[in-house]
Amino acid sequence: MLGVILNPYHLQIVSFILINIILGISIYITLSSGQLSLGNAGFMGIGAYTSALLTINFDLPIFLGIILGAVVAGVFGILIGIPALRLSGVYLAIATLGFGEVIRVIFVNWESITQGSIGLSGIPHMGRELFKTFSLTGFDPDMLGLKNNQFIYLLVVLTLLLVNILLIWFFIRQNKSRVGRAFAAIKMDEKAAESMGINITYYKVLSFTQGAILAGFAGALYAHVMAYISPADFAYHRAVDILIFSIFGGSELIWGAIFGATFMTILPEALRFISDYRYMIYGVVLIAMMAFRPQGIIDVSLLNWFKKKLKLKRGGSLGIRTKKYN
Amino acid sequence: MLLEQIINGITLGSIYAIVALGFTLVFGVLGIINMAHGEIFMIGAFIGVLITSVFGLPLWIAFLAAIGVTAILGYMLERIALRPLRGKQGVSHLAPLISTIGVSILLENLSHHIFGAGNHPFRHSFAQIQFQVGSITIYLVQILIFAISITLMVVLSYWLSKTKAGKALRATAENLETASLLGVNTKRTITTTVILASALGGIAGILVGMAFNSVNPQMGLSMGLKGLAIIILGGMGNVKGAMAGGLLLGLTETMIVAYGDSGYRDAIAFITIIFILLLRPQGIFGKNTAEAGR
Amino acid sequence: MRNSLKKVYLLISVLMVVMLAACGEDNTNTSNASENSGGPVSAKIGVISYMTGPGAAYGEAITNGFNLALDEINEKGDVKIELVIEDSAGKQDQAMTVAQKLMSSDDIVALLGPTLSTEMNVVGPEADINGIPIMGTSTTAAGIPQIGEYVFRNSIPESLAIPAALEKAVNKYGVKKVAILYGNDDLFTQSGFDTMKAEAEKMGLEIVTIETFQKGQSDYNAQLTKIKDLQPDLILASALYNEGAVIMDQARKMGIDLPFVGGNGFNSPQVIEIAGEASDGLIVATPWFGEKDDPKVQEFVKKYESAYGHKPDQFAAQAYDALYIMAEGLKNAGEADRDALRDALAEIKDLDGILGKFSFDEDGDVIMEPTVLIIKDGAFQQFE
Amino acid sequence: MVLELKNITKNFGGISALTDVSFQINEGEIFGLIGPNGAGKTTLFNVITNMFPPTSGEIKFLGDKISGLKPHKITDKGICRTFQNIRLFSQMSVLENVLVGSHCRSKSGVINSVLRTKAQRKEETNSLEAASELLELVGLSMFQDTIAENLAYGQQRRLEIARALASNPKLLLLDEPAAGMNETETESLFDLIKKVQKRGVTVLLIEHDMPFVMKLCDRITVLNFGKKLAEGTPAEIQSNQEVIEAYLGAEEDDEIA
Repeated sequence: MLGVILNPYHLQIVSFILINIILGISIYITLSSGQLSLGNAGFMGIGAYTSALLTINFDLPIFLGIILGAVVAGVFGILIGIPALRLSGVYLAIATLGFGEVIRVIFVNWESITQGSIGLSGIPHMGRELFKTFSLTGFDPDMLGLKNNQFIYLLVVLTLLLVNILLIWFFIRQNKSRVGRAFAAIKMDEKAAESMGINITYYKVLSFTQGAILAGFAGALYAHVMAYISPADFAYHRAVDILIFSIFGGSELIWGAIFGATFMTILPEALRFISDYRYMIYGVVLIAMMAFRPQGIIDVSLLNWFKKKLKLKRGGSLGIRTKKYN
Repeated sequence: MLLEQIINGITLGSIYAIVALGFTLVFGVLGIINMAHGEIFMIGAFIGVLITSVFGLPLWIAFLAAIGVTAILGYMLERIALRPLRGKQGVSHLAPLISTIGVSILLENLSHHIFGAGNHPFRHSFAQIQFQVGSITIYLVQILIFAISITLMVVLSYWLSKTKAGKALRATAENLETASLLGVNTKRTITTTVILASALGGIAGILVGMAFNSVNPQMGLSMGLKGLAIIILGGMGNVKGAMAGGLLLGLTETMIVAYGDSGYRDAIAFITIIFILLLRPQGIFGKNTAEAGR
Repeated sequence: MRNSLKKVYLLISVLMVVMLAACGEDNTNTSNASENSGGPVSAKIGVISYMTGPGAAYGEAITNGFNLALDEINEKGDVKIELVIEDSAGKQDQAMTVAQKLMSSDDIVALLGPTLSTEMNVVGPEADINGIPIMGTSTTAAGIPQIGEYVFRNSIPESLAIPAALEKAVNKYGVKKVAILYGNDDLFTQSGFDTMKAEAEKMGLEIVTIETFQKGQSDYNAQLTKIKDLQPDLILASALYNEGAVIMDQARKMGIDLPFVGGNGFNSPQVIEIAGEASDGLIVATPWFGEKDDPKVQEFVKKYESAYGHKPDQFAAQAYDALYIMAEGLKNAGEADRDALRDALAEIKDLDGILGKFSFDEDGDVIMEPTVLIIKDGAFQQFE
Repeated sequence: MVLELKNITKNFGGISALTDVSFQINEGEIFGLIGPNGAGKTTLFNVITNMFPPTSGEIKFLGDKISGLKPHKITDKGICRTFQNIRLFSQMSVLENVLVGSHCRSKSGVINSVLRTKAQRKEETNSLEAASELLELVGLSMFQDTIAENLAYGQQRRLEIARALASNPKLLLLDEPAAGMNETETESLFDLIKKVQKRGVTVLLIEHDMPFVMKLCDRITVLNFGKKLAEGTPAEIQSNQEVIEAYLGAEEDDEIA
C-alpha cells in the first residue's frame, strides 16, 4: 500500500517545498527587523559549496557538512551585516544584491576549488547516505513494499520535514519573545526602538545573520538533495524566487513565507502547461501584490479571522488572544 | 593597443552613462531605484532592430520609434507600478523596489516570447562607416555614442538648473508635499521624469545595438545592474556623477580585460557597489550629507 | 531480533502513510502490459527535454527527431515503442522532478535526454542508482557516460569534436599560435574550453592568451583588441552560437580575419543568420552534415523538412539516431527489461545511422568519426 | 541632582541650534522647558538622549557623564522619552508596545526565549505584570489588545508615556504631551504626570500650553533661538520681562508655522 502512495515524483516536489520554505523564512526573518536582503542566493551558495566541498574532499559526514555550511554562511552574514548597518532600505537591498553577484562570480572564477561553471558533481546524496545507514541495520525497503528510490526520497522528505518543524517552532517562539518584539519594534520605528533601549546594532545584525544562516542551511540541504551544484543555481533569479516566496505569501508573519514557498513551488508543477509563462506570472504577481496587497496573502487580520473561526468551532474555549479593531 | 582599448572603454562607458542617467533621474526625483530600467533599455534596442532590420526603415525613424515606445513604457511603469504605491498608508519604502523588479521580470520574459532567446543582429550601413587613423579603426558609431552621451548630460544639467520644468523637478525632488503646496503639479512632474528616464534608456538601447550588433532579452539585466553600480559610484541623483561614473566603469572594465583577468570583469561593478556603499555611501562624487545612505 | 525490528519498521511505515497520505497520488501503473511474449517487444521510453524557456529550440529539434524515428520504427514492426515526453525547462531541479516521475513508472524501460549536461549531471546518477538506462542525445560535456554503467550518450563529446576540427585547421593554415576565448559562466562552453586548452597544449601550440566573457555581455571589443594585438594564427572560441556569432562580427569589424575554431555549441546555421559575411572562416567538427552524399541522410532531410518546414540540425539528427539505437537495443534484448536493455545497449557495434557508423565504448560514450565543416560564402562546406 | 547640562552647544552645518545651554534638574522635580517654535527644545531632547551628539558641552546623569553613550545605553541608565509627533509601534498591540518598553529591564536572549527557560518565563511574567500595572495607571487597561494606531489621539499620547515608564526611568522626558488634547484630556494628563512624579520619577517636559505648564511645573527654563533666556519658578517666569517680549515678538512671525 505504501509503495503505491509514495510516488518519488511527489516526494521530490515535497522535498523542494521544504527547502524553499527554509529559504522563505530566511528572507522573512531578515525582513522582520525591517531589512531587505537580496543576497540570500549568495548565502545559499556559500552554504551549498561549503558543505559540498567538505563532504567531497574531507569525507565529512553530511550532517556536519550541512551545519558547517550554515555556520560559514552565518559568518559571512555577520561580516556583511555589520557594515551594512550603515545602510537601510533600498541601499541595503542593492548592496546585498551586489554581494550575491560577487559570490557567484567568485564561484565561477575560482576554478581550482569550485570547478567553475562545470559545477560540483558527486556530492554525497542525503537520502542515499541515510539509506546506506539503514541497510547496515539489515533493513530492506521491500519489507515496507517500497522500492529503493521511493525509500531514499521518503528518508529525504522525513529529514527535511523534521528540520522544518524544528525551525518553525524555533522562530515562532523567538517571535513571541523579547527578541521578536525587538525585531518588530525596529521594523516599525528604528528611532523609537532605540529610544526604548533596544540595541539596534545587535538586533539588526542578529536578524541579518539568522537570515544568512538559514539561507546557507537551505543551500547545504539543496546540495545534498540534488547531489550537484553549479554557480548558476545561485544567480539573481534565485534571489528573486526567494523574494517572491515571502512577498507573495506575506512578509509580516512566518506563515506567509511558508505559504508562499509552498504555493510557489507547487504552482509551476500543477500548471505545467503554462510553465512557459511562469516568470511572466511572477512579474505580474509582484506588481499586483505591491499595488493591492503589499503585506502579502497572509497577514495578521487574515490569521485572526481564521483563529476566530476556529475558536467559534471549538466553542470559544481556547485562550487565543485576538486583536480587536476599533 | 592602449589607445584602442581607451576608445573601447569610452564607447562602453558612454553607453553605461546614458543608462545611468535614466536611473539617476528617477532616483533624484522619486527616491526610487527603478529596477526595470535595464529592461526598458533592452526593449529600446529591440525596437531599433525591428525598425531597421525587419521593416528596413531609416535609422532616424528607429530612434524616434525607440524613444516613443520606451516613453510609453515609462508612462505605463509610472501608472501601473509606481503611482498606486504613492501616498498609500502602510506601504513600506521597499514596495517600489519590489514592484519594479516585477516589471523587469515581466518585460524580460515578454520579450523572450516575442523575440525569442537568440541574438538579433542590428544590420545597418550606418554602423559600417569607419575611419582609419594609423593602425586604429574608429567607427562613426563610437564617436556618435560619445557625443550623444555628453550632449544628453549637458542638456539634462541645463534643463534641470535653468528651465521652469527642471526647477519643478528639483523642487519635487526636495520635498513632494512642499512642491505641491508651491503649486508644482507633482503628478505631472513625476510622470515626466519617468518618461524622460525611460526614453534615455531607449536611446541607450539603440546605441548598443548599433555599436555591438547584438540585441537579446538578457542584455537588460546585466546593463541594469551596471547602471545601478554607476549611480552608486557617481552619487545617487547626481547627473554629472552618473556620466563620470559611467565612463569610469567602462574604462575600468576594459582595462581589467586588457591588463588583468577578464573573468572578473563583471565583478568590478558589484564590488564597486559593495565598497562604495559601505565606505562612502554618498558616492565618490556625492556631497557629504548626514542622511546620505539612509 | 530481526522480527522485532521488522515490527518497528512496520509501525514507522504506518505513521508515514498517515503523514504522507495527503501528498501521495496513485499514478504508478504496476501492470506489466509490456511483457507479452511472442510478438515484437513493445516498450515505453521516457523523454526528458528542454521544451520551454530560452533554450526551447533545442528541445523542439530533439523531440522532432524522436518523433520522426518513432513512426519509422513502429512501421517496421521489429519493436513497438511508445514515447512519454516531459519538459524540464532546462533546469536541474525540474529535470530531476520529471525524471522521478518517469522512473517511478514501472513500464518505462529507458530514458532519453535530458537536453543539457547540467541536467544530466543531476539526473544521471539518480537513473544509475535506480537501474534504468539513460541516453543523452545532446549532452556533450566531459564525464557524462562515466557517471555510471546505465548512462550512455550518442552525441559526440567536445573531446572528439574539437580535436578533429583543430587538427585540420592547424594542418591547413600552419598554425603555431592560438588565442582562446570562452564563456566561463556556462557549463557547456567551460567544458569546451577545457578540451581546447588541453588539445592545444598537446599539439604543442603556443597559447598567447586566454580570455573569458559572460552571459548577457554584448561588448567583446576589449578582449578582441587584446587578442588582435597578440597576433595569433587562429582563434579558438568556446561559445554558444548566439554569443559566438556576435564575437565574429565584432572581430571582423576590428579587422581580425583569422579563422575561428568552435565547439559543438558554436555549430549552428544561426551563426550565418546573425553574423552574415562575418561568419566566414568558422571551423567546426560535427557528426551531422546535411549535404552529405548518402541516400539515408538525404531521405531524412527530406522527410524532416516536409514534416516540420525547416532543415534539421545536429540535435534533430542525433535524436533520430538515438531512438534507432534504443530500438536496436530492445530488439537484441528481446524483452522490455531495464537491465537486459542496458546490457544490449552496451553491446551495440557499428550500427548504421544517418550520422555514420555508431558504437559505444566501454564507458557508454560514442565512438565516431566527425566531419569537419567550414563556413564559406555564407554556407557550411566540408573542410579539406 | 538628576540631570546636569553644562554649556551644551549643537550646530547643524553652520547653523547653531543650541548655544551654551546649561541647567540642572533636581530629583523628584517636574521641570518645564518652554520657548517659541524653533527655540531648540526638541533638539535639546535629542542631544540629551544622544540621538544627535552635542557639538560641545557635557551632560551628567546622576553624577555620571552620559554624553557619547549610545541612545539605547542612555535608556538603560534611566532616561526615557516620548516624541512630539507620537512614535508608537503602530502595528503592535497596546500591550506589546509597553512590553517593548521593558526591553532594557529584561535580558533573555535567543536561546532562553526559544527554550522558554524558567528565568525567561519569570521575566516575561514580570514584564507582563508591570505592563498591566502601567496600563492601569494611564487608563488603557481595556484597550490592551487594540492595535496601537487604532487608539484615539489622546490615548496614543498616554500609551507613549506608559511605554516610556516601562523602561523604569529615573528621568522621563515628555515632548509636548498635551498637544492636540482637549480640556478633559489635558486634565487627566495633569493627574497622570503628578502620579508619575509620586512614583519617584523626575520629569522634564516641553509644552506649549502655558496654563498647564505653569500649574504643573516646579521650575521652568525658557529657550529662545537656542539660548537660555530665563530660569525659575512659574511665578518668576511669568513676570520676566524678557520672556514676555520673546513670546510676543515670536508670536507674529510664528503664526504660519
